[in-house]
Amino acid sequence: MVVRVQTADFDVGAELTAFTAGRTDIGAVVTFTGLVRGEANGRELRCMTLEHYPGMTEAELQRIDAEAHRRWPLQSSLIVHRIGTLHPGDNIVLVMAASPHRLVAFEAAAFLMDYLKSKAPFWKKEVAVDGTGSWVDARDSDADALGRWS
Amino acid sequence: MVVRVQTADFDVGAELTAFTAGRTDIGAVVTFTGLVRGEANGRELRCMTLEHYPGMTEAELQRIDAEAHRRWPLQSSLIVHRIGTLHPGDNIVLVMAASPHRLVAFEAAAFLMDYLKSKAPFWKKEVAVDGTGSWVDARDSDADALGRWS
Amino acid sequence: MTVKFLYFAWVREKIGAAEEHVVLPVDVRTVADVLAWQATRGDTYAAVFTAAGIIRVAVDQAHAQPAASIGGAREIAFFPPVTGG
Amino acid sequence: MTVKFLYFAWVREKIGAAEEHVVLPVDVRTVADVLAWQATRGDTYAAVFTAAGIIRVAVDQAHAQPAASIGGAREIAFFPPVTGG
Repeated sequence: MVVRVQTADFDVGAELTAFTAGRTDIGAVVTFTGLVRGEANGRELRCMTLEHYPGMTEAELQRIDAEAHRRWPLQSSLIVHRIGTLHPGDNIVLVMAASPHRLVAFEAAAFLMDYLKSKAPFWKKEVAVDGTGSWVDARDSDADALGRWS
Repeated sequence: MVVRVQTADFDVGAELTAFTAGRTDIGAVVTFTGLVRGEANGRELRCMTLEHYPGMTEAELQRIDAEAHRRWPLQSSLIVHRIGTLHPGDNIVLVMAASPHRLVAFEAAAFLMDYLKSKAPFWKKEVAVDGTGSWVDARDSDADALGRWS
Repeated sequence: MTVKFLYFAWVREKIGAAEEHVVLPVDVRTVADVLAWQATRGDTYAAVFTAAGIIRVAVDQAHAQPAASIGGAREIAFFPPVTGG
Repeated sequence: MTVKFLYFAWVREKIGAAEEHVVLPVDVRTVADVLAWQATRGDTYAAVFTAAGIIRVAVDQAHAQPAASIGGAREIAFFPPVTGG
Protein backbone atom coordinates (compact mmCIF):
# COMPACT_ATOMS: atom_id res chain seq x y z
CA MET A 1 0.00 0.00 0.00
CA VAL A 2 3.11 2.19 0.05
CA VAL A 3 5.20 2.77 -3.07
CA ARG A 4 8.36 4.90 -3.22
CA VAL A 5 11.05 5.73 -5.80
CA GLN A 6 14.19 7.26 -4.31
CA THR A 7 17.92 7.84 -4.82
CA ALA A 8 18.69 7.28 -1.11
CA ASP A 9 19.40 3.85 0.31
CA PHE A 10 16.70 2.14 2.37
CA ASP A 11 17.06 0.60 5.83
CA VAL A 12 15.33 -2.79 5.76
CA GLY A 13 15.20 -3.09 9.56
CA ALA A 14 13.59 0.34 9.96
CA GLU A 15 11.16 -0.33 7.10
CA LEU A 16 10.14 -3.65 8.66
CA THR A 17 9.70 -2.10 12.10
CA ALA A 18 7.44 0.60 10.64
CA PHE A 19 5.64 -2.01 8.55
CA THR A 20 4.47 -4.03 11.55
CA ALA A 21 4.48 -1.29 14.24
CA GLY A 22 1.55 -1.40 16.65
CA ARG A 23 -0.07 -4.34 14.88
CA THR A 24 -0.82 -7.75 16.34
CA ASP A 25 -2.81 -9.14 13.41
CA ILE A 26 0.16 -9.84 11.10
CA GLY A 27 1.48 -13.40 11.23
CA ALA A 28 3.87 -13.44 8.27
CA VAL A 29 6.03 -10.90 6.47
CA VAL A 30 7.97 -11.81 3.34
CA THR A 31 10.68 -9.33 2.40
CA PHE A 32 12.56 -9.30 -0.89
CA THR A 33 15.82 -7.37 -1.22
CA GLY A 34 17.50 -6.96 -4.61
CA LEU A 35 21.19 -6.06 -4.66
CA VAL A 36 23.70 -4.93 -7.31
CA ARG A 37 25.94 -7.84 -8.28
CA GLY A 38 29.61 -7.14 -8.96
CA GLU A 39 29.68 -9.25 -12.08
CA ALA A 40 27.43 -9.32 -15.13
CA ASN A 41 27.83 -11.64 -18.13
CA GLY A 42 31.41 -12.35 -17.13
CA ARG A 43 32.37 -8.66 -16.88
CA GLU A 44 33.35 -7.00 -13.62
CA LEU A 45 31.05 -4.09 -12.81
CA ARG A 46 32.17 -0.64 -11.67
CA CYS A 47 28.66 0.75 -11.21
CA MET A 48 25.15 0.80 -12.59
CA THR A 49 22.81 3.66 -13.45
CA LEU A 50 19.09 3.22 -12.96
CA GLU A 51 16.93 5.42 -15.19
CA HIS A 52 13.16 5.61 -14.79
CA TYR A 53 10.06 7.34 -16.14
CA PRO A 54 8.96 9.84 -13.47
CA GLY A 55 5.22 9.78 -12.99
CA MET A 56 4.60 6.56 -14.86
CA THR A 57 6.88 4.64 -12.49
CA GLU A 58 4.83 5.55 -9.45
CA ALA A 59 1.56 4.98 -11.32
CA GLU A 60 2.69 1.57 -12.55
CA LEU A 61 3.93 0.48 -9.11
CA GLN A 62 0.56 1.55 -7.65
CA ARG A 63 -1.21 -0.54 -10.31
CA ILE A 64 0.98 -3.59 -9.55
CA ASP A 65 0.40 -3.16 -5.81
CA ALA A 66 -3.39 -2.80 -6.28
CA GLU A 67 -3.42 -5.95 -8.40
CA ALA A 68 -1.62 -7.89 -5.63
CA HIS A 69 -4.21 -6.70 -3.10
CA ARG A 70 -6.99 -7.72 -5.50
CA ARG A 71 -5.54 -11.25 -5.77
CA TRP A 72 -4.56 -11.91 -2.15
CA PRO A 73 -5.87 -10.91 1.30
CA LEU A 74 -2.82 -8.79 2.13
CA GLN A 75 -2.68 -6.78 5.33
CA SER A 76 0.09 -4.52 4.10
CA SER A 77 2.61 -4.12 1.29
CA LEU A 78 5.60 -1.97 0.44
CA ILE A 79 7.60 -1.33 -2.72
CA VAL A 80 10.75 0.83 -2.61
CA HIS A 81 12.94 1.15 -5.73
CA ARG A 82 16.16 3.12 -5.99
CA ILE A 83 17.27 5.18 -9.01
CA GLY A 84 20.56 6.86 -9.94
CA THR A 85 24.07 5.44 -9.69
CA LEU A 86 24.54 2.29 -7.62
CA HIS A 87 27.62 0.17 -6.86
CA PRO A 88 28.16 -3.55 -6.34
CA GLY A 89 26.60 -4.65 -3.06
CA ASP A 90 24.17 -1.70 -2.97
CA ASN A 91 20.46 -2.19 -2.42
CA ILE A 92 18.26 -1.74 -5.51
CA VAL A 93 14.76 -2.78 -4.57
CA LEU A 94 12.73 -3.71 -1.49
CA VAL A 95 9.37 -5.46 -1.48
CA MET A 96 7.37 -6.52 1.59
CA ALA A 97 4.07 -8.35 1.87
CA ALA A 98 2.20 -9.11 5.11
CA SER A 99 -0.65 -11.50 5.78
CA PRO A 100 -1.97 -13.66 8.62
CA HIS A 101 -0.45 -16.78 6.99
CA ARG A 102 2.81 -17.36 5.18
CA LEU A 103 1.72 -18.83 1.83
CA VAL A 104 -0.13 -15.65 0.87
CA ALA A 105 2.81 -13.46 1.89
CA PHE A 106 5.26 -15.57 -0.15
CA GLU A 107 3.05 -15.60 -3.24
CA ALA A 108 2.24 -11.90 -3.13
CA ALA A 109 5.90 -10.87 -2.66
CA ALA A 110 6.96 -13.05 -5.60
CA PHE A 111 4.11 -11.62 -7.69
CA LEU A 112 5.10 -8.03 -6.85
CA MET A 113 8.70 -8.70 -7.94
CA ASP A 114 7.69 -10.51 -11.14
CA TYR A 115 5.37 -7.68 -12.17
CA LEU A 116 7.83 -4.99 -11.17
CA LYS A 117 10.53 -6.67 -13.30
CA SER A 118 8.33 -6.77 -16.39
CA LYS A 119 6.10 -3.70 -16.03
CA ALA A 120 7.72 -0.95 -13.98
CA PRO A 121 9.57 1.55 -16.25
CA PHE A 122 13.13 1.24 -14.95
CA TRP A 123 16.20 0.65 -17.12
CA LYS A 124 19.66 -0.40 -15.97
CA LYS A 125 22.88 0.69 -17.63
CA GLU A 126 25.96 -1.19 -16.47
CA VAL A 127 29.41 0.37 -16.48
CA ALA A 128 32.23 -2.18 -16.49
CA VAL A 129 35.55 -1.56 -14.71
CA ASP A 130 37.06 -0.69 -18.12
CA GLY A 131 34.54 2.18 -18.42
CA THR A 132 32.38 0.70 -21.17
CA GLY A 133 28.66 1.11 -20.62
CA SER A 134 25.88 -1.16 -21.82
CA TRP A 135 22.14 -1.24 -21.33
CA VAL A 136 20.92 -4.41 -19.67
CA ASP A 137 18.73 -6.56 -21.93
CA ALA A 138 15.39 -7.82 -20.65
CA ARG A 139 15.59 -11.47 -19.67
CA ASP A 140 13.32 -14.13 -21.13
CA SER A 141 13.15 -15.71 -17.66
CA ASP A 142 11.39 -12.59 -16.37
CA ALA A 143 8.69 -12.88 -19.04
CA ASP A 144 8.40 -16.57 -18.12
CA ALA A 145 8.07 -15.67 -14.43
CA LEU A 146 5.21 -13.31 -15.28
CA GLY A 147 3.42 -16.12 -17.10
CA ARG A 148 3.00 -17.97 -13.79
CA TRP A 149 0.34 -15.48 -12.69
CA SER A 150 -1.94 -15.36 -15.73
CA MET B 1 24.25 -22.20 6.68
CA VAL B 2 23.58 -20.64 10.10
CA VAL B 3 20.96 -22.04 12.47
CA ARG B 4 20.13 -20.61 15.89
CA VAL B 5 17.59 -21.25 18.65
CA GLN B 6 17.31 -18.46 21.19
CA THR B 7 15.07 -16.81 23.78
CA ALA B 8 16.22 -13.30 22.81
CA ASP B 9 14.57 -11.29 20.06
CA PHE B 10 16.36 -10.95 16.72
CA ASP B 11 17.09 -7.74 14.81
CA VAL B 12 16.17 -8.36 11.17
CA GLY B 13 18.11 -5.32 9.90
CA ALA B 14 21.29 -6.37 11.71
CA GLU B 15 20.88 -9.99 10.58
CA LEU B 16 20.43 -8.90 6.96
CA THR B 17 23.44 -6.57 7.12
CA ALA B 18 25.60 -9.38 8.48
CA PHE B 19 24.11 -11.79 5.93
CA THR B 20 25.29 -9.77 2.91
CA ALA B 21 28.29 -7.94 4.45
CA GLY B 22 31.33 -7.67 2.20
CA ARG B 23 29.70 -9.65 -0.60
CA THR B 24 28.98 -8.47 -4.12
CA ASP B 25 27.85 -11.80 -5.56
CA ILE B 26 24.38 -11.86 -3.95
CA GLY B 27 21.58 -10.55 -6.15
CA ALA B 28 18.51 -11.56 -4.18
CA VAL B 29 17.66 -12.10 -0.53
CA VAL B 30 14.26 -13.38 0.57
CA THR B 31 13.50 -12.91 4.26
CA PHE B 32 10.61 -14.49 6.11
CA THR B 33 9.52 -13.13 9.48
CA GLY B 34 6.90 -14.96 11.54
CA LEU B 35 5.10 -13.00 14.27
CA VAL B 36 2.79 -13.84 17.17
CA ARG B 37 -0.79 -12.95 16.26
CA GLY B 38 -3.03 -11.47 18.94
CA GLU B 39 -5.95 -13.71 18.07
CA ALA B 40 -6.21 -17.46 17.58
CA ASN B 41 -9.40 -19.34 16.66
CA GLY B 42 -11.49 -16.40 17.76
CA ARG B 43 -9.82 -16.11 21.18
CA GLU B 44 -7.73 -13.13 22.22
CA LEU B 45 -4.20 -14.17 23.14
CA ARG B 46 -2.32 -13.06 26.24
CA CYS B 47 0.91 -14.87 25.39
CA MET B 48 2.38 -18.00 23.88
CA THR B 49 5.02 -20.44 25.16
CA LEU B 50 7.34 -22.11 22.70
CA GLU B 51 8.77 -25.43 23.87
CA HIS B 52 11.43 -27.30 21.91
CA TYR B 53 13.63 -30.39 21.99
CA PRO B 54 17.16 -29.18 22.75
CA GLY B 55 19.71 -30.95 20.58
CA MET B 56 17.25 -32.39 18.12
CA THR B 57 15.97 -28.92 17.20
CA GLU B 58 19.39 -27.75 16.08
CA ALA B 59 20.10 -31.07 14.34
CA GLU B 60 16.77 -30.98 12.49
CA LEU B 61 17.21 -27.35 11.43
CA GLN B 62 20.67 -28.25 10.12
CA ARG B 63 19.18 -31.15 8.15
CA ILE B 64 16.47 -28.89 6.68
CA ASP B 65 19.07 -26.25 5.78
CA ALA B 66 21.36 -28.84 4.17
CA GLU B 67 18.43 -30.17 2.13
CA ALA B 68 17.68 -26.65 0.83
CA HIS B 69 21.33 -26.25 -0.22
CA ARG B 70 21.19 -29.64 -1.93
CA ARG B 71 18.12 -28.60 -3.94
CA TRP B 72 19.06 -25.00 -4.85
CA PRO B 73 22.29 -23.10 -5.58
CA LEU B 74 22.05 -20.96 -2.45
CA GLN B 75 24.83 -18.55 -1.56
CA SER B 76 23.75 -18.25 2.05
CA SER B 77 20.92 -19.13 4.42
CA LEU B 78 19.85 -18.36 7.97
CA ILE B 79 17.29 -19.83 10.35
CA VAL B 80 16.64 -18.22 13.75
CA HIS B 81 13.81 -19.52 15.94
CA ARG B 82 12.80 -18.16 19.32
CA ILE B 83 11.69 -20.22 22.34
CA GLY B 84 10.13 -19.28 25.67
CA THR B 85 7.27 -16.88 26.33
CA LEU B 86 6.26 -14.53 23.51
CA HIS B 87 3.53 -11.89 23.27
CA PRO B 88 1.32 -10.66 20.42
CA GLY B 89 3.41 -8.76 17.86
CA ASP B 90 6.67 -10.47 18.94
CA ASN B 91 8.97 -12.10 16.42
CA ILE B 92 8.95 -15.93 16.40
CA VAL B 93 11.03 -17.04 13.44
CA LEU B 94 13.39 -15.59 10.86
CA VAL B 95 14.48 -17.30 7.64
CA MET B 96 16.76 -15.84 4.96
CA ALA B 97 17.90 -17.27 1.64
CA ALA B 98 20.34 -15.62 -0.79
CA SER B 99 21.10 -16.41 -4.41
CA PRO B 100 22.17 -14.59 -7.57
CA HIS B 101 18.58 -14.63 -8.88
CA ARG B 102 15.25 -14.15 -7.13
CA LEU B 103 13.31 -17.29 -8.06
CA VAL B 104 15.77 -19.54 -6.24
CA ALA B 105 15.74 -17.31 -3.16
CA PHE B 106 11.92 -17.27 -3.05
CA GLU B 107 11.63 -21.04 -3.47
CA ALA B 108 14.31 -21.89 -0.94
CA ALA B 109 12.90 -19.55 1.73
CA ALA B 110 9.39 -21.02 1.25
CA PHE B 111 10.88 -24.53 1.41
CA LEU B 112 12.78 -23.76 4.63
CA MET B 113 9.59 -22.48 6.27
CA ASP B 114 7.46 -25.42 5.08
CA TYR B 115 9.99 -27.94 6.38
CA LEU B 116 10.54 -26.07 9.62
CA LYS B 117 6.76 -26.01 10.24
CA SER B 118 6.43 -29.76 9.76
CA LYS B 119 9.77 -31.16 10.94
CA ALA B 120 11.46 -28.93 13.52
CA PRO B 121 10.54 -30.02 17.08
CA PHE B 122 8.84 -26.89 18.42
CA TRP B 123 5.45 -26.80 20.13
CA LYS B 124 3.30 -23.76 20.84
CA LYS B 125 1.03 -23.38 23.86
CA GLU B 126 -1.32 -20.43 23.68
CA VAL B 127 -2.58 -18.66 26.80
CA ALA B 128 -5.80 -16.70 26.24
CA VAL B 129 -6.55 -13.45 28.06
CA ASP B 130 -8.81 -15.43 30.42
CA GLY B 131 -5.76 -17.49 31.47
CA THR B 132 -6.73 -20.76 29.81
CA GLY B 133 -3.88 -22.51 28.02
CA SER B 134 -4.11 -24.81 25.03
CA TRP B 135 -1.56 -26.55 22.83
CA VAL B 136 -1.74 -25.51 19.20
CA ASP B 137 -2.83 -28.30 16.86
CA ALA B 138 -0.81 -29.03 13.74
CA ARG B 139 -2.53 -27.64 10.66
CA ASP B 140 -3.42 -29.79 7.66
CA SER B 141 -2.39 -26.88 5.43
CA ASP B 142 1.19 -27.24 6.70
CA ALA B 143 1.27 -30.90 5.67
CA ASP B 144 -0.18 -29.87 2.30
CA ALA B 145 2.50 -27.19 1.93
CA LEU B 146 5.18 -29.82 2.53
CA GLY B 147 3.71 -31.96 -0.24
CA ARG B 148 4.67 -29.29 -2.79
CA TRP B 149 8.34 -30.25 -2.48
CA SER B 150 8.20 -34.03 -2.82
CA MET C 1 -2.60 17.43 -32.66
CA THR C 2 0.54 18.29 -30.68
CA VAL C 3 1.88 15.52 -28.51
CA LYS C 4 4.87 15.26 -26.15
CA PHE C 5 7.19 12.38 -27.05
CA LEU C 6 9.49 10.96 -24.37
CA TYR C 7 12.46 8.64 -24.93
CA PHE C 8 14.20 6.44 -22.37
CA ALA C 9 17.36 4.34 -22.02
CA TRP C 10 19.07 3.42 -25.32
CA VAL C 11 16.15 4.83 -27.33
CA ARG C 12 16.87 8.23 -25.74
CA GLU C 13 20.60 7.87 -26.44
CA LYS C 14 20.11 6.91 -30.10
CA ILE C 15 17.49 9.58 -30.82
CA GLY C 16 19.72 12.09 -29.02
CA ALA C 17 16.87 13.69 -27.07
CA ALA C 18 14.81 12.92 -23.98
CA GLU C 19 11.78 14.87 -25.14
CA GLU C 20 10.17 16.31 -28.30
CA HIS C 21 6.95 18.17 -29.04
CA VAL C 22 5.48 16.79 -32.23
CA VAL C 23 2.53 17.56 -34.49
CA LEU C 24 1.05 14.20 -35.51
CA PRO C 25 -0.58 13.68 -38.93
CA VAL C 26 -4.32 13.11 -38.58
CA ASP C 27 -4.13 9.60 -40.00
CA VAL C 28 -1.83 8.44 -37.17
CA ARG C 29 -4.44 6.91 -34.89
CA THR C 30 -2.92 3.89 -33.10
CA VAL C 31 0.30 2.92 -31.33
CA ALA C 32 1.26 0.88 -34.41
CA ASP C 33 0.64 3.96 -36.59
CA VAL C 34 2.86 6.17 -34.45
CA LEU C 35 5.68 3.59 -34.47
CA ALA C 36 5.46 3.36 -38.29
CA TRP C 37 5.40 7.16 -38.57
CA GLN C 38 8.47 7.52 -36.34
CA ALA C 39 10.40 5.23 -38.74
CA THR C 40 9.75 7.75 -41.57
CA ARG C 41 11.38 10.70 -39.80
CA GLY C 42 14.93 10.24 -41.11
CA ASP C 43 17.80 7.80 -40.77
CA THR C 44 18.20 8.09 -37.00
CA TYR C 45 14.52 7.40 -36.34
CA ALA C 46 14.42 4.69 -38.99
CA ALA C 47 17.34 2.89 -37.32
CA VAL C 48 15.54 2.87 -33.97
CA PHE C 49 11.95 2.26 -35.07
CA THR C 50 12.31 -0.10 -38.02
CA ALA C 51 13.22 -2.97 -35.75
CA ALA C 52 9.54 -3.54 -35.07
CA GLY C 53 8.51 -5.28 -31.88
CA ILE C 54 11.45 -4.07 -29.81
CA ILE C 55 10.24 -0.61 -28.84
CA ARG C 56 7.61 -0.45 -26.12
CA VAL C 57 5.11 2.38 -25.93
CA ALA C 58 3.28 4.08 -23.06
CA VAL C 59 0.38 6.44 -23.76
CA ASP C 60 -0.26 8.99 -21.02
CA GLN C 61 1.93 6.97 -18.63
CA ALA C 62 0.28 3.57 -19.14
CA HIS C 63 1.59 0.63 -21.19
CA ALA C 64 -0.14 0.49 -24.59
CA GLN C 65 -0.36 -2.32 -27.13
CA PRO C 66 0.07 -1.72 -30.92
CA ALA C 67 -3.69 -1.71 -31.58
CA ALA C 68 -4.42 0.86 -28.86
CA SER C 69 -5.76 4.25 -29.91
CA ILE C 70 -3.67 7.37 -29.30
CA GLY C 71 -6.65 9.66 -29.74
CA GLY C 72 -6.42 12.54 -27.28
CA ALA C 73 -3.03 11.46 -25.94
CA ARG C 74 -0.87 14.24 -24.47
CA GLU C 75 2.26 12.17 -23.77
CA ILE C 76 3.63 9.19 -25.67
CA ALA C 77 6.79 7.45 -24.41
CA PHE C 78 9.09 5.10 -26.36
CA PHE C 79 11.49 2.76 -24.59
CA PRO C 80 13.11 -0.68 -24.64
CA PRO C 81 11.71 -3.53 -22.50
CA VAL C 82 12.08 -2.58 -18.85
CA THR C 83 14.92 -3.98 -16.71
CA GLY C 84 14.36 -2.74 -13.16
CA GLY C 85 14.26 -4.77 -9.97
CA MET D 1 18.58 -52.32 27.40
CA THR D 2 18.20 -49.04 29.29
CA VAL D 3 16.90 -46.13 27.25
CA LYS D 4 16.15 -42.50 28.06
CA PHE D 5 12.56 -41.53 27.20
CA LEU D 6 11.73 -37.85 26.64
CA TYR D 7 8.25 -36.31 26.51
CA PHE D 8 7.24 -32.95 25.03
CA ALA D 9 4.26 -30.60 24.94
CA TRP D 10 0.93 -32.17 25.95
CA VAL D 11 2.47 -35.65 26.02
CA ARG D 12 4.84 -34.38 28.74
CA GLU D 13 1.95 -32.76 30.64
CA LYS D 14 -0.26 -35.89 30.50
CA ILE D 15 2.53 -38.32 31.43
CA GLY D 16 3.57 -35.91 34.19
CA ALA D 17 7.28 -36.18 33.46
CA ALA D 18 9.76 -34.75 30.96
CA GLU D 19 12.17 -37.69 31.20
CA GLU D 20 12.32 -41.32 32.27
CA HIS D 21 14.98 -44.02 32.24
CA VAL D 22 13.42 -47.25 31.12
CA VAL D 23 14.51 -50.87 30.70
CA LEU D 24 12.94 -52.11 27.48
CA PRO D 25 11.85 -55.74 27.02
CA VAL D 26 14.04 -57.53 24.47
CA ASP D 27 11.11 -58.11 22.10
CA VAL D 28 10.52 -54.35 21.70
CA ARG D 29 12.46 -53.81 18.49
CA THR D 30 10.72 -51.09 16.44
CA VAL D 31 9.11 -47.71 16.95
CA ALA D 32 5.70 -49.37 16.58
CA ASP D 33 6.70 -51.90 19.29
CA VAL D 34 7.72 -49.18 21.73
CA LEU D 35 4.48 -47.25 21.15
CA ALA D 36 2.47 -50.44 21.80
CA TRP D 37 4.55 -51.21 24.90
CA GLN D 38 4.02 -47.69 26.30
CA ALA D 39 0.24 -48.25 26.08
CA THR D 40 0.60 -51.22 28.46
CA ARG D 41 2.24 -49.24 31.25
CA GLY D 42 -0.95 -48.24 33.13
CA ASP D 43 -3.95 -45.98 32.62
CA THR D 44 -2.03 -42.73 32.13
CA TYR D 45 0.20 -44.21 29.44
CA ALA D 46 -2.71 -46.07 27.86
CA ALA D 47 -4.68 -42.81 27.55
CA VAL D 48 -1.79 -41.12 25.74
CA PHE D 49 -0.50 -43.98 23.61
CA THR D 50 -3.65 -45.85 22.63
CA ALA D 51 -4.69 -43.09 20.26
CA ALA D 52 -2.38 -44.60 17.66
CA GLY D 53 -1.03 -42.39 14.92
CA ILE D 54 -1.07 -39.18 16.94
CA ILE D 55 2.20 -39.53 18.85
CA ARG D 56 5.36 -38.85 16.88
CA VAL D 57 8.67 -40.50 17.76
CA ALA D 58 12.30 -39.46 17.42
CA VAL D 59 15.08 -41.98 17.95
CA ASP D 60 18.41 -40.45 18.99
CA GLN D 61 17.15 -37.01 17.93
CA ALA D 62 15.94 -37.93 14.44
CA HIS D 63 12.34 -38.45 13.29
CA ALA D 64 11.53 -42.19 13.09
CA GLN D 65 8.70 -44.00 11.32
CA PRO D 66 6.76 -46.88 12.98
CA ALA D 67 8.75 -49.56 11.14
CA ALA D 68 12.14 -48.11 12.12
CA SER D 69 14.38 -50.17 14.40
CA ILE D 70 15.20 -48.88 17.88
CA GLY D 71 18.16 -51.25 18.23
CA GLY D 72 20.98 -49.50 20.06
CA ALA D 73 18.96 -46.33 20.68
CA ARG D 74 20.01 -44.27 23.70
CA GLU D 75 17.24 -41.66 23.58
CA ILE D 76 13.64 -42.00 22.39
CA ALA D 77 11.35 -38.97 22.37
CA PHE D 78 7.54 -38.94 22.20
CA PHE D 79 5.63 -35.83 21.16
CA PRO D 80 2.61 -34.47 19.28
CA PRO D 81 2.94 -33.18 15.69
CA VAL D 82 5.21 -30.14 15.75
CA THR D 83 3.78 -26.61 15.59
CA GLY D 84 6.73 -24.21 15.41
CA GLY D 85 7.33 -21.45 12.92
